[in-house]
Amino acid sequence: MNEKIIAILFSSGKAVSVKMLAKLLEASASDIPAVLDRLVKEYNTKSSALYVLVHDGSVQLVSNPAYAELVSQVSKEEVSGELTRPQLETLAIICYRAPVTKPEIEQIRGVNCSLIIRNLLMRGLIEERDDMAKLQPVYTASIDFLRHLGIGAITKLPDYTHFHADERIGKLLTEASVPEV
Amino acid sequence: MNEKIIAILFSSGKAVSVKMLAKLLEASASDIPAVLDRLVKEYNTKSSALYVLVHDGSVQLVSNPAYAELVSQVSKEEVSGELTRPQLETLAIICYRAPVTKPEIEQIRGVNCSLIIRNLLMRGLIEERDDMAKLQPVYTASIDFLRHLGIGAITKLPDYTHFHADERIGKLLTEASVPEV
Amino acid sequence: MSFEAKLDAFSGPLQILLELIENKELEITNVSLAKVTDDYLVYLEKQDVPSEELADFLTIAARLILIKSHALLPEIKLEEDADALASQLKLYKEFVTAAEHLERIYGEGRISFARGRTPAVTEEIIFAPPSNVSIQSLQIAFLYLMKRLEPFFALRQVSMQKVVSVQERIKHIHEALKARAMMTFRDITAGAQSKLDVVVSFLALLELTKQRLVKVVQGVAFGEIELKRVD
Repeated sequence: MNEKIIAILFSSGKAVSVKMLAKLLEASASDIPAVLDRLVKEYNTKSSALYVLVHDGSVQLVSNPAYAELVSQVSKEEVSGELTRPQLETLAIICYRAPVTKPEIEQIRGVNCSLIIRNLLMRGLIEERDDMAKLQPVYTASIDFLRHLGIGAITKLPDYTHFHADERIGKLLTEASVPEV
Repeated sequence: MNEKIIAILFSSGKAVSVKMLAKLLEASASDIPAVLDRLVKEYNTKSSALYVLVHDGSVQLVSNPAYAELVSQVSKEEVSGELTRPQLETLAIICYRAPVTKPEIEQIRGVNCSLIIRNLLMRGLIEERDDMAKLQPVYTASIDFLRHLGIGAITKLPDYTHFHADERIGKLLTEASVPEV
Repeated sequence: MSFEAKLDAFSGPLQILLELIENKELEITNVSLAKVTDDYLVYLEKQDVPSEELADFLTIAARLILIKSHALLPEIKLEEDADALASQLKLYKEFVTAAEHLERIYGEGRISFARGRTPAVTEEIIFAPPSNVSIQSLQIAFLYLMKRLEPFFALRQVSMQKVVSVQERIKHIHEALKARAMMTFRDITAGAQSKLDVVVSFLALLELTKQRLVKVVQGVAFGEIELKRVD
Protein backbone atom coordinates (compact mmCIF):
# COMPACT_ATOMS: atom_id res chain seq x y z
CA MET A 1 0.00 0.00 0.00
CA ASN A 2 2.76 2.47 0.97
CA GLU A 3 4.65 1.91 -2.24
CA LYS A 4 1.51 2.28 -4.31
CA ILE A 5 0.78 5.64 -2.67
CA ILE A 6 4.29 6.90 -3.33
CA ALA A 7 4.06 5.80 -6.98
CA ILE A 8 0.75 7.67 -7.36
CA LEU A 9 2.06 10.85 -5.70
CA PHE A 10 5.25 10.74 -7.77
CA SER A 11 3.53 10.44 -11.13
CA SER A 12 0.77 12.87 -10.33
CA GLY A 13 3.30 15.59 -9.51
CA LYS A 14 0.86 17.58 -7.45
CA ALA A 15 -1.19 17.25 -4.27
CA VAL A 16 -3.66 14.38 -4.36
CA SER A 17 -6.77 14.45 -2.18
CA VAL A 18 -7.39 11.71 0.40
CA LYS A 19 -10.67 11.00 -1.38
CA MET A 20 -8.92 10.49 -4.69
CA LEU A 21 -6.29 8.25 -3.07
CA ALA A 22 -9.02 6.10 -1.53
CA LYS A 23 -10.69 5.77 -4.90
CA LEU A 24 -7.48 4.81 -6.68
CA LEU A 25 -6.54 2.30 -4.00
CA GLU A 26 -10.09 0.97 -3.81
CA ALA A 27 -10.04 1.60 -0.08
CA SER A 28 -12.35 3.43 2.28
CA ALA A 29 -11.52 7.14 2.73
CA SER A 30 -11.72 6.69 6.47
CA ASP A 31 -8.82 4.22 6.41
CA ILE A 32 -6.44 6.51 4.53
CA PRO A 33 -5.40 8.88 7.38
CA ALA A 34 -4.01 6.00 9.43
CA VAL A 35 -2.15 4.68 6.40
CA LEU A 36 -0.71 8.14 5.74
CA ASP A 37 0.38 8.47 9.36
CA ARG A 38 2.45 5.35 9.07
CA LEU A 39 3.79 6.46 5.69
CA VAL A 40 4.89 9.83 7.07
CA LYS A 41 6.65 8.15 10.00
CA GLU A 42 8.47 5.81 7.68
CA TYR A 43 9.38 8.35 4.99
CA ASN A 44 10.07 11.66 6.66
CA THR A 45 13.40 10.96 8.29
CA LYS A 46 16.32 13.35 8.61
CA SER A 47 18.22 11.96 5.64
CA SER A 48 15.48 10.60 3.39
CA ALA A 49 15.39 12.02 -0.12
CA LEU A 50 11.64 12.53 -0.28
CA TYR A 51 9.03 13.80 2.16
CA VAL A 52 5.35 13.05 2.29
CA LEU A 53 3.42 16.23 3.05
CA VAL A 54 -0.09 15.85 4.43
CA HIS A 55 -2.06 19.06 4.53
CA ASP A 56 -5.70 19.96 4.49
CA GLY A 57 -7.01 16.66 3.19
CA SER A 58 -4.34 16.38 0.50
CA VAL A 59 -1.06 14.57 0.18
CA GLN A 60 2.00 15.56 -1.83
CA LEU A 61 5.44 14.15 -2.43
CA VAL A 62 8.23 16.73 -2.15
CA SER A 63 11.99 16.64 -1.70
CA ASN A 64 13.42 16.72 1.81
CA PRO A 65 13.89 20.41 2.83
CA ALA A 66 17.36 19.45 4.03
CA TYR A 67 18.37 19.26 0.38
CA ALA A 68 16.80 22.60 -0.57
CA GLU A 69 20.09 24.14 -1.65
CA LEU A 70 21.01 21.17 -3.82
CA VAL A 71 17.55 21.17 -5.39
CA SER A 72 17.67 24.88 -6.25
CA GLN A 73 21.06 24.22 -7.82
CA VAL A 74 19.39 21.64 -10.11
CA SER A 75 16.85 24.11 -11.48
CA LYS A 76 19.52 26.80 -11.81
CA GLU A 77 21.67 24.46 -13.93
CA GLU A 78 18.72 23.76 -16.20
CA VAL A 79 18.23 27.38 -17.20
CA SER A 80 21.78 28.66 -17.20
CA GLY A 81 24.68 28.50 -19.58
CA GLU A 82 24.88 28.54 -23.34
CA LEU A 83 22.24 26.98 -25.55
CA THR A 84 23.07 23.59 -27.02
CA ARG A 85 22.88 23.22 -30.77
CA PRO A 86 19.43 21.51 -30.67
CA GLN A 87 18.16 24.30 -28.40
CA LEU A 88 19.50 26.98 -30.71
CA GLU A 89 17.91 25.31 -33.75
CA THR A 90 14.55 25.07 -32.03
CA LEU A 91 14.75 28.72 -31.01
CA ALA A 92 15.64 29.70 -34.60
CA ILE A 93 12.58 27.82 -35.92
CA ILE A 94 10.34 29.57 -33.41
CA CYS A 95 11.82 32.99 -34.30
CA TYR A 96 11.56 32.58 -38.07
CA ARG A 97 8.36 30.53 -38.36
CA ALA A 98 6.26 31.85 -35.46
CA PRO A 99 3.51 31.23 -34.55
CA VAL A 100 4.43 27.59 -34.82
CA THR A 101 3.18 24.41 -33.08
CA LYS A 102 5.26 21.64 -31.53
CA PRO A 103 4.47 19.13 -34.31
CA GLU A 104 5.52 21.75 -36.85
CA ILE A 105 8.81 22.37 -35.08
CA GLU A 106 9.38 18.63 -34.98
CA GLN A 107 8.70 18.26 -38.70
CA ILE A 108 11.41 20.79 -39.45
CA ARG A 109 13.97 19.44 -36.98
CA GLY A 110 13.03 15.80 -37.51
CA VAL A 111 13.44 15.18 -33.78
CA ASN A 112 11.14 15.24 -30.76
CA CYS A 113 11.38 18.67 -29.09
CA SER A 114 9.22 18.44 -25.93
CA LEU A 115 12.04 18.90 -23.43
CA ILE A 116 13.74 21.65 -25.41
CA ILE A 117 10.55 23.71 -25.76
CA ARG A 118 9.96 23.37 -22.05
CA ASN A 119 13.46 24.58 -21.29
CA LEU A 120 13.17 27.58 -23.63
CA LEU A 121 9.88 28.47 -21.90
CA MET A 122 11.52 28.25 -18.48
CA ARG A 123 14.30 30.55 -19.62
CA GLY A 124 11.76 33.10 -20.80
CA LEU A 125 13.07 33.04 -24.38
CA ILE A 126 9.78 31.96 -25.90
CA GLU A 127 6.09 32.25 -25.08
CA GLU A 128 3.23 29.83 -25.43
CA ARG A 129 -0.35 30.70 -26.27
CA ASP A 130 -3.38 28.78 -27.44
CA ASP A 131 -4.24 29.04 -31.09
CA MET A 132 -7.91 28.88 -31.95
CA ALA A 133 -7.37 27.76 -35.53
CA LYS A 134 -4.70 25.15 -34.87
CA LEU A 135 -6.41 23.95 -31.69
CA GLN A 136 -3.12 23.56 -29.90
CA PRO A 137 -0.46 25.76 -28.31
CA VAL A 138 1.70 27.86 -30.61
CA TYR A 139 5.10 29.33 -29.78
CA THR A 140 6.59 32.75 -30.46
CA ALA A 141 9.74 34.57 -29.35
CA SER A 142 9.23 36.53 -26.12
CA ILE A 143 9.37 40.33 -25.96
CA ASP A 144 12.24 40.04 -23.47
CA PHE A 145 14.16 37.95 -25.96
CA LEU A 146 13.56 40.39 -28.84
CA ARG A 147 14.84 43.17 -26.62
CA HIS A 148 17.87 41.07 -25.77
CA LEU A 149 18.57 40.58 -29.50
CA GLY A 150 18.33 44.32 -29.94
CA ILE A 151 15.61 44.26 -32.59
CA GLY A 152 12.26 45.99 -32.39
CA ALA A 153 10.34 43.34 -34.33
CA ILE A 154 10.91 39.73 -35.26
CA THR A 155 10.73 40.68 -38.96
CA LYS A 156 14.03 42.52 -38.55
CA LEU A 157 15.91 39.22 -38.32
CA PRO A 158 18.29 38.66 -41.26
CA ASP A 159 16.67 36.70 -44.13
CA TYR A 160 13.34 36.87 -42.30
CA THR A 161 11.10 37.08 -45.36
CA HIS A 162 13.01 34.36 -47.14
CA PHE A 163 12.99 31.88 -44.22
CA HIS A 164 9.50 32.72 -43.05
CA ALA A 165 7.95 32.00 -46.42
CA ASP A 166 10.18 29.15 -47.68
CA GLU A 167 7.94 27.05 -49.87
CA ARG A 168 9.45 23.64 -49.26
CA ILE A 169 9.23 24.09 -45.50
CA GLY A 170 5.67 25.29 -45.94
CA LYS A 171 4.85 22.08 -47.77
CA LEU A 172 6.49 20.00 -45.05
CA LEU A 173 4.37 21.76 -42.43
CA THR A 174 1.15 21.03 -44.24
CA GLU A 175 1.86 17.40 -43.51
CA ALA A 176 2.50 18.09 -39.82
CA SER A 177 -1.13 19.02 -39.42
CA VAL A 178 -2.06 15.41 -40.17
CA PRO A 179 -2.64 13.79 -36.79
CA GLU A 180 -0.09 11.16 -35.79
CA VAL A 181 -1.22 7.59 -36.17
CA MET B 1 25.02 10.13 -1.36
CA ASN B 2 22.14 7.86 -2.43
CA GLU B 3 19.53 10.14 -0.92
CA LYS B 4 21.12 13.21 -2.48
CA ILE B 5 20.97 11.57 -5.91
CA ILE B 6 17.32 10.68 -5.46
CA ALA B 7 16.54 14.26 -4.36
CA ILE B 8 18.29 15.59 -7.50
CA LEU B 9 16.53 13.14 -9.83
CA PHE B 10 13.18 13.82 -8.19
CA SER B 11 13.42 17.59 -8.50
CA SER B 12 14.68 17.48 -12.07
CA GLY B 13 11.89 15.12 -13.10
CA LYS B 14 13.67 14.13 -16.30
CA ALA B 15 16.84 12.32 -17.30
CA VAL B 16 19.98 13.82 -15.74
CA SER B 17 23.36 13.16 -17.32
CA VAL B 18 26.03 11.42 -15.28
CA LYS B 19 28.23 14.47 -15.93
CA MET B 20 25.64 16.82 -14.45
CA LEU B 21 25.16 14.51 -11.46
CA ALA B 22 28.89 14.55 -10.78
CA LYS B 23 28.90 18.35 -10.99
CA LEU B 24 25.97 18.73 -8.59
CA LEU B 25 27.44 16.22 -6.15
CA GLU B 26 30.91 17.70 -6.50
CA ALA B 27 32.19 14.23 -7.28
CA SER B 28 34.28 12.77 -10.06
CA ALA B 29 32.25 11.53 -13.05
CA SER B 30 34.22 8.29 -13.01
CA ASP B 31 32.91 7.48 -9.52
CA ILE B 32 29.26 7.87 -10.46
CA PRO B 33 28.64 4.57 -12.29
CA ALA B 34 29.59 2.49 -9.24
CA VAL B 35 27.37 4.64 -7.03
CA LEU B 36 24.50 4.21 -9.48
CA ASP B 37 25.01 0.45 -9.57
CA ARG B 38 24.48 0.30 -5.82
CA LEU B 39 21.52 2.66 -6.02
CA VAL B 40 19.83 0.54 -8.69
CA LYS B 41 20.31 -2.62 -6.61
CA GLU B 42 18.79 -0.92 -3.61
CA TYR B 43 15.89 0.77 -5.41
CA ASN B 44 14.71 -1.41 -8.27
CA THR B 45 12.97 -4.17 -6.35
CA LYS B 46 9.77 -5.92 -7.25
CA SER B 47 7.54 -3.84 -5.01
CA SER B 48 9.44 -0.55 -4.69
CA ALA B 49 7.51 2.61 -5.58
CA LEU B 50 10.22 4.11 -7.76
CA TYR B 51 12.82 2.82 -10.19
CA VAL B 52 16.18 4.28 -11.08
CA LEU B 53 16.59 4.03 -14.85
CA VAL B 54 20.17 4.16 -16.13
CA HIS B 55 20.65 4.46 -19.89
CA ASP B 56 23.32 5.77 -22.19
CA GLY B 57 25.04 8.10 -19.71
CA SER B 58 21.83 9.42 -18.16
CA VAL B 59 19.75 8.60 -15.09
CA GLN B 60 16.05 9.14 -14.45
CA LEU B 61 13.77 8.48 -11.51
CA VAL B 62 10.54 6.81 -12.69
CA SER B 63 7.66 4.81 -11.26
CA ASN B 64 7.91 1.04 -10.90
CA PRO B 65 6.34 -0.51 -14.03
CA ALA B 66 4.49 -2.96 -11.79
CA TYR B 67 2.14 -0.10 -10.85
CA ALA B 68 1.57 1.05 -14.45
CA GLU B 69 -2.15 0.48 -14.43
CA LEU B 70 -2.70 2.33 -11.17
CA VAL B 71 -0.36 5.19 -12.07
CA SER B 72 -1.73 5.66 -15.59
CA GLN B 73 -4.91 6.97 -13.95
CA VAL B 74 -3.12 10.00 -12.52
CA SER B 75 -0.32 10.58 -15.01
CA LYS B 76 -0.94 13.17 -17.70
CA GLU B 77 1.63 11.58 -19.89
CA GLU B 78 0.42 10.54 -23.31
CA VAL B 79 0.87 6.86 -23.94
CA SER B 80 2.61 6.49 -27.24
CA GLY B 81 0.62 4.80 -29.94
CA GLU B 82 0.88 1.64 -31.95
CA LEU B 83 4.07 0.57 -33.61
CA THR B 84 3.99 -0.90 -37.10
CA ARG B 85 6.01 -3.96 -37.98
CA PRO B 86 8.69 -2.03 -39.92
CA GLN B 87 8.98 0.36 -36.97
CA LEU B 88 9.34 -2.52 -34.52
CA GLU B 89 12.03 -4.10 -36.69
CA THR B 90 13.98 -0.88 -36.86
CA LEU B 91 13.59 -0.31 -33.12
CA ALA B 92 14.71 -3.87 -32.40
CA ILE B 93 17.89 -3.41 -34.42
CA ILE B 94 18.58 -0.11 -32.65
CA CYS B 95 17.78 -1.43 -29.15
CA TYR B 96 19.82 -4.61 -29.46
CA ARG B 97 22.76 -3.38 -31.55
CA ALA B 98 23.14 0.26 -30.41
CA PRO B 99 24.98 2.34 -31.25
CA VAL B 100 24.26 1.54 -34.91
CA THR B 101 24.52 3.60 -38.10
CA LYS B 102 21.85 3.97 -40.76
CA PRO B 103 23.72 1.81 -43.31
CA GLU B 104 23.95 -0.96 -40.69
CA ILE B 105 20.21 -0.83 -40.08
CA GLU B 106 19.52 -0.83 -43.82
CA GLN B 107 21.85 -3.77 -44.34
CA ILE B 108 19.76 -5.82 -41.95
CA ARG B 109 16.35 -4.66 -43.21
CA GLY B 110 17.28 -4.59 -46.89
CA VAL B 111 15.40 -1.37 -47.43
CA ASN B 112 16.04 2.36 -47.17
CA CYS B 113 15.26 3.41 -43.57
CA SER B 114 15.65 7.21 -43.70
CA LEU B 115 11.98 7.98 -43.24
CA ILE B 116 11.35 5.38 -40.57
CA ILE B 117 14.32 6.67 -38.58
CA ARG B 118 13.05 10.23 -38.95
CA ASN B 119 9.64 9.19 -37.71
CA LEU B 120 11.08 7.36 -34.67
CA LEU B 121 13.23 10.41 -33.88
CA MET B 122 10.18 12.69 -34.03
CA ARG B 123 8.27 10.40 -31.71
CA GLY B 124 11.19 10.55 -29.30
CA LEU B 125 11.67 6.77 -29.31
CA ILE B 126 15.25 6.89 -30.52
CA GLU B 127 18.11 9.36 -30.34
CA GLU B 128 20.74 10.40 -32.82
CA ARG B 129 24.27 11.51 -32.07
CA ASP B 130 27.44 11.94 -34.04
CA ASP B 131 29.98 9.20 -33.69
CA MET B 132 33.58 10.30 -33.90
CA ALA B 133 34.93 6.89 -34.91
CA LYS B 134 32.30 6.01 -37.47
CA LEU B 135 32.18 9.59 -38.80
CA GLN B 136 28.41 9.47 -39.17
CA PRO B 137 25.34 9.59 -36.93
CA VAL B 138 24.62 6.61 -34.70
CA TYR B 139 21.27 5.70 -33.17
CA THR B 140 20.33 4.48 -29.71
CA ALA B 141 17.03 3.86 -27.92
CA SER B 142 15.81 6.87 -25.93
CA ILE B 143 15.31 6.73 -22.19
CA ASP B 144 11.62 7.45 -22.90
CA PHE B 145 11.33 4.29 -24.96
CA LEU B 146 12.92 2.31 -22.12
CA ARG B 147 10.28 3.75 -19.81
CA HIS B 148 7.58 2.57 -22.16
CA LEU B 149 9.07 -0.89 -22.22
CA GLY B 150 9.19 -0.83 -18.42
CA ILE B 151 12.76 -2.06 -18.23
CA GLY B 152 15.38 -0.53 -15.94
CA ALA B 153 18.22 -0.90 -18.44
CA ILE B 154 18.59 -1.88 -22.11
CA THR B 155 20.45 -5.04 -21.05
CA LYS B 156 17.20 -6.27 -19.46
CA LEU B 157 15.70 -6.93 -22.91
CA PRO B 158 15.00 -10.62 -23.53
CA ASP B 159 17.99 -12.45 -25.06
CA TYR B 160 19.98 -9.23 -24.97
CA THR B 161 23.38 -10.91 -24.92
CA HIS B 162 22.45 -13.16 -27.81
CA PHE B 163 21.42 -10.35 -30.12
CA HIS B 164 23.93 -7.81 -28.91
CA ALA B 165 27.13 -9.80 -28.86
CA ASP B 166 26.41 -13.09 -30.59
CA GLU B 167 29.31 -14.12 -32.84
CA ARG B 168 27.06 -15.64 -35.45
CA ILE B 169 25.13 -12.39 -35.83
CA GLY B 170 28.40 -10.46 -36.02
CA LYS B 171 29.56 -12.85 -38.74
CA LEU B 172 26.27 -12.55 -40.62
CA LEU B 173 26.52 -8.77 -40.44
CA THR B 174 29.94 -8.95 -42.08
CA GLU B 175 28.76 -11.44 -44.68
CA ALA B 176 25.66 -9.48 -45.45
CA SER B 177 27.65 -6.48 -46.55
CA VAL B 178 26.74 -6.74 -50.17
CA PRO B 179 28.30 -4.85 -53.05
CA GLU B 180 26.04 -2.10 -54.35
CA VAL B 181 23.97 -3.10 -57.35
CA MET C 1 -2.18 9.43 -44.74
CA SER C 2 1.09 11.33 -44.53
CA PHE C 3 4.14 10.50 -46.60
CA GLU C 4 5.94 8.91 -43.63
CA ALA C 5 3.00 7.02 -42.20
CA LYS C 6 2.36 5.29 -45.50
CA LEU C 7 5.91 3.99 -45.70
CA ASP C 8 5.99 3.01 -42.07
CA ALA C 9 3.29 0.45 -42.55
CA PHE C 10 4.71 -1.22 -45.64
CA SER C 11 6.52 -4.56 -45.49
CA GLY C 12 10.11 -4.52 -46.71
CA PRO C 13 11.39 -6.81 -49.49
CA LEU C 14 13.12 -9.15 -47.05
CA GLN C 15 9.93 -9.56 -45.07
CA ILE C 16 8.15 -10.68 -48.23
CA LEU C 17 10.97 -13.03 -49.15
CA LEU C 18 11.04 -14.55 -45.68
CA GLU C 19 7.28 -15.08 -45.73
CA LEU C 20 7.46 -16.78 -49.13
CA ILE C 21 10.18 -19.16 -47.92
CA GLU C 22 8.45 -19.89 -44.62
CA ASN C 23 5.11 -20.52 -46.32
CA LYS C 24 6.80 -23.31 -48.25
CA GLU C 25 8.51 -24.53 -45.06
CA LEU C 26 11.93 -24.23 -46.63
CA GLU C 27 15.32 -23.57 -45.03
CA ILE C 28 17.03 -20.35 -46.01
CA THR C 29 19.39 -21.50 -48.78
CA ASN C 30 20.21 -20.53 -52.34
CA VAL C 31 18.07 -23.42 -53.56
CA SER C 32 15.05 -22.10 -51.65
CA LEU C 33 15.66 -18.59 -52.95
CA ALA C 34 15.68 -19.92 -56.49
CA LYS C 35 12.39 -21.69 -55.75
CA VAL C 36 10.58 -18.57 -54.55
CA THR C 37 11.91 -16.23 -57.23
CA ASP C 38 8.79 -16.52 -59.36
CA ASP C 39 6.51 -15.96 -56.38
CA TYR C 40 8.46 -12.84 -55.48
CA LEU C 41 8.12 -11.48 -59.00
CA VAL C 42 4.41 -12.23 -58.97
CA TYR C 43 4.15 -10.34 -55.68
CA LEU C 44 6.00 -7.37 -57.17
CA GLU C 45 3.67 -7.39 -60.11
CA LYS C 46 0.48 -7.57 -58.07
CA GLN C 47 1.32 -5.32 -55.14
CA ASP C 48 1.45 -1.61 -55.27
CA VAL C 49 4.96 -1.22 -53.90
CA PRO C 50 5.39 2.36 -52.68
CA SER C 51 7.54 4.12 -55.23
CA GLU C 52 9.97 5.13 -52.46
CA GLU C 53 10.78 1.48 -51.83
CA LEU C 54 10.63 0.24 -55.39
CA ALA C 55 14.40 0.43 -55.87
CA ASP C 56 15.00 -1.82 -52.86
CA PHE C 57 12.43 -4.33 -54.06
CA LEU C 58 13.94 -4.35 -57.53
CA THR C 59 17.44 -4.83 -56.16
CA ILE C 60 16.32 -7.98 -54.38
CA ALA C 61 14.51 -9.07 -57.55
CA ALA C 62 17.71 -8.68 -59.55
CA ARG C 63 19.66 -10.77 -57.03
CA LEU C 64 16.97 -13.46 -56.99
CA ILE C 65 16.94 -13.71 -60.76
CA LEU C 66 20.70 -14.12 -60.72
CA ILE C 67 20.50 -16.91 -58.12
CA LYS C 68 17.78 -18.64 -60.07
CA SER C 69 19.78 -18.43 -63.29
CA HIS C 70 22.67 -20.05 -61.50
CA ALA C 71 20.50 -22.84 -60.12
CA LEU C 72 19.20 -23.62 -63.60
CA LEU C 73 22.39 -23.01 -65.51
CA PRO C 74 25.35 -23.62 -63.21
CA GLU C 75 27.75 -22.26 -65.82
CA ILE C 76 26.43 -18.76 -65.06
CA LYS C 77 28.88 -17.36 -62.54
CA LEU C 78 27.58 -15.85 -59.33
CA GLU C 79 29.29 -12.83 -57.86
CA GLU C 80 32.09 -13.27 -55.32
CA ASP C 81 29.87 -14.02 -52.34
CA ALA C 82 27.35 -16.53 -53.61
CA ASP C 83 25.46 -16.82 -50.33
CA ALA C 84 25.16 -13.11 -49.55
CA LEU C 85 21.40 -12.91 -49.95
CA ALA C 86 20.83 -16.09 -47.91
CA SER C 87 23.08 -14.68 -45.17
CA GLN C 88 21.26 -11.37 -45.22
CA LEU C 89 17.92 -13.12 -44.94
CA LYS C 90 19.10 -15.24 -42.01
CA LEU C 91 20.29 -12.11 -40.26
CA TYR C 92 17.01 -10.38 -40.97
CA LYS C 93 15.16 -13.36 -39.51
CA GLU C 94 17.10 -12.98 -36.26
CA PHE C 95 15.84 -9.44 -35.93
CA VAL C 96 12.30 -10.42 -36.78
CA THR C 97 12.51 -12.50 -33.59
CA ALA C 98 14.01 -9.52 -31.73
CA ALA C 99 11.16 -7.33 -32.99
CA GLU C 100 8.66 -9.88 -31.68
CA HIS C 101 10.28 -9.68 -28.23
CA LEU C 102 10.00 -5.92 -28.36
CA GLU C 103 6.39 -6.01 -29.51
CA ARG C 104 5.47 -8.34 -26.64
CA ILE C 105 7.03 -6.17 -23.92
CA TYR C 106 5.71 -2.97 -25.46
CA GLY C 107 2.24 -4.46 -25.62
CA GLU C 108 2.24 -5.38 -21.94
CA GLY C 109 1.88 -1.72 -21.05
CA ARG C 110 4.22 -2.00 -18.10
CA ILE C 111 5.15 1.63 -18.34
CA SER C 112 7.45 3.45 -15.95
CA PHE C 113 5.96 6.91 -15.66
CA ALA C 114 8.05 10.03 -15.27
CA ARG C 115 7.39 12.43 -12.44
CA GLY C 116 4.26 14.45 -13.04
CA ARG C 117 4.77 18.11 -13.78
CA THR C 118 2.83 21.24 -13.38
CA PRO C 119 2.52 23.13 -16.68
CA ALA C 120 5.66 25.11 -17.42
CA VAL C 121 3.81 28.40 -17.78
CA THR C 122 2.73 28.45 -14.19
CA GLU C 123 6.28 27.94 -12.99
CA GLU C 124 8.44 30.83 -12.10
CA ILE C 125 10.08 32.09 -15.27
CA ILE C 126 13.39 33.80 -14.90
CA PHE C 127 14.58 35.54 -18.05
CA ALA C 128 17.98 33.94 -18.56
CA PRO C 129 19.40 34.91 -21.94
CA PRO C 130 22.19 32.59 -23.05
CA SER C 131 25.50 34.13 -24.05
CA ASN C 132 25.76 32.36 -27.40
CA VAL C 133 22.59 33.66 -29.00
CA SER C 134 22.59 36.58 -31.41
CA ILE C 135 20.70 37.44 -34.60
CA GLN C 136 23.64 35.97 -36.53
CA SER C 137 23.65 32.65 -34.66
CA LEU C 138 19.89 32.33 -35.21
CA GLN C 139 20.35 32.95 -38.93
CA ILE C 140 23.15 30.39 -39.14
CA ALA C 141 21.11 27.84 -37.17
CA PHE C 142 18.20 28.20 -39.59
CA LEU C 143 20.47 27.95 -42.64
CA TYR C 144 22.00 24.80 -41.19
CA LEU C 145 18.51 23.34 -40.70
CA MET C 146 17.56 24.03 -44.31
CA LYS C 147 20.77 22.39 -45.45
CA ARG C 148 20.03 19.35 -43.33
CA LEU C 149 16.57 19.07 -44.88
CA GLU C 150 18.08 19.04 -48.40
CA PRO C 151 18.52 15.22 -48.64
CA PHE C 152 15.01 14.78 -47.28
CA PHE C 153 13.52 17.02 -49.95
CA ALA C 154 15.73 15.30 -52.53
CA LEU C 155 14.52 11.87 -51.43
CA ARG C 156 10.94 12.81 -52.23
CA GLN C 157 12.08 14.11 -55.59
CA VAL C 158 13.91 10.88 -56.44
CA SER C 159 10.93 8.77 -55.37
CA MET C 160 8.75 10.71 -57.69
CA GLN C 161 11.20 10.20 -60.56
CA LYS C 162 11.19 6.47 -59.95
CA VAL C 163 7.45 6.14 -60.45
CA VAL C 164 7.74 8.22 -63.54
CA SER C 165 10.50 5.99 -64.82
CA VAL C 166 8.47 2.75 -64.76
CA GLN C 167 5.48 4.46 -66.30
CA GLU C 168 7.66 6.13 -68.90
CA ARG C 169 9.27 2.83 -69.72
CA ILE C 170 5.84 1.27 -70.24
CA LYS C 171 4.94 4.10 -72.57
CA HIS C 172 8.26 3.79 -74.34
CA ILE C 173 7.84 0.04 -74.98
CA HIS C 174 4.25 0.52 -76.03
CA GLU C 175 5.20 3.26 -78.49
CA ALA C 176 8.05 1.18 -79.88
CA LEU C 177 5.69 -1.74 -80.47
CA LYS C 178 3.30 0.50 -82.36
CA ALA C 179 6.06 1.13 -84.87
CA ARG C 180 6.97 -2.52 -85.33
CA ALA C 181 5.04 -5.62 -84.42
CA MET C 182 7.88 -7.42 -82.68
CA MET C 183 11.01 -6.66 -80.69
CA THR C 184 13.26 -8.36 -78.15
CA PHE C 185 13.91 -7.56 -74.50
CA ARG C 186 17.52 -6.97 -75.48
CA ASP C 187 16.40 -4.15 -77.80
CA ILE C 188 14.73 -2.40 -74.88
CA THR C 189 17.65 -2.76 -72.49
CA ALA C 190 20.35 -1.93 -75.03
CA GLY C 191 20.80 1.55 -73.59
CA ALA C 192 20.49 0.48 -69.93
CA GLN C 193 22.61 2.50 -67.53
CA SER C 194 22.52 0.03 -64.64
CA LYS C 195 21.10 -3.26 -63.45
CA LEU C 196 18.31 -1.30 -61.85
CA ASP C 197 17.50 0.12 -65.25
CA VAL C 198 17.15 -3.39 -66.67
CA VAL C 199 14.87 -4.41 -63.84
CA VAL C 200 12.73 -1.32 -64.39
CA SER C 201 12.29 -2.43 -68.01
CA PHE C 202 11.42 -5.91 -66.84
CA LEU C 203 8.81 -4.52 -64.50
CA ALA C 204 7.36 -2.37 -67.25
CA LEU C 205 7.16 -5.51 -69.37
CA LEU C 206 5.31 -7.38 -66.63
CA GLU C 207 2.86 -4.53 -66.37
CA LEU C 208 2.25 -4.49 -70.13
CA THR C 209 1.67 -8.25 -70.10
CA LYS C 210 -0.78 -7.86 -67.28
CA GLN C 211 -2.64 -5.23 -69.22
CA ARG C 212 -2.57 -7.62 -72.20
CA LEU C 213 -0.98 -5.04 -74.39
CA VAL C 214 1.92 -7.26 -75.31
CA LYS C 215 2.48 -10.95 -75.65
CA VAL C 216 5.75 -12.31 -74.41
CA VAL C 217 7.45 -15.43 -75.73
CA GLN C 218 10.60 -17.03 -74.46
CA GLY C 219 11.68 -20.01 -76.57
CA VAL C 220 14.12 -21.58 -74.13
CA ALA C 221 14.86 -20.83 -70.46
CA PHE C 222 17.08 -17.74 -70.36
CA GLY C 223 16.81 -17.41 -74.07
CA GLU C 224 15.89 -14.17 -75.75
CA ILE C 225 12.56 -12.73 -74.65
CA GLU C 226 10.42 -11.73 -77.60
CA LEU C 227 7.69 -9.10 -77.35
CA LYS C 228 4.77 -9.14 -79.71
CA ARG C 229 2.14 -6.51 -80.12
CA VAL C 230 -1.39 -7.63 -79.28
CA ASP C 231 -3.59 -6.37 -82.07
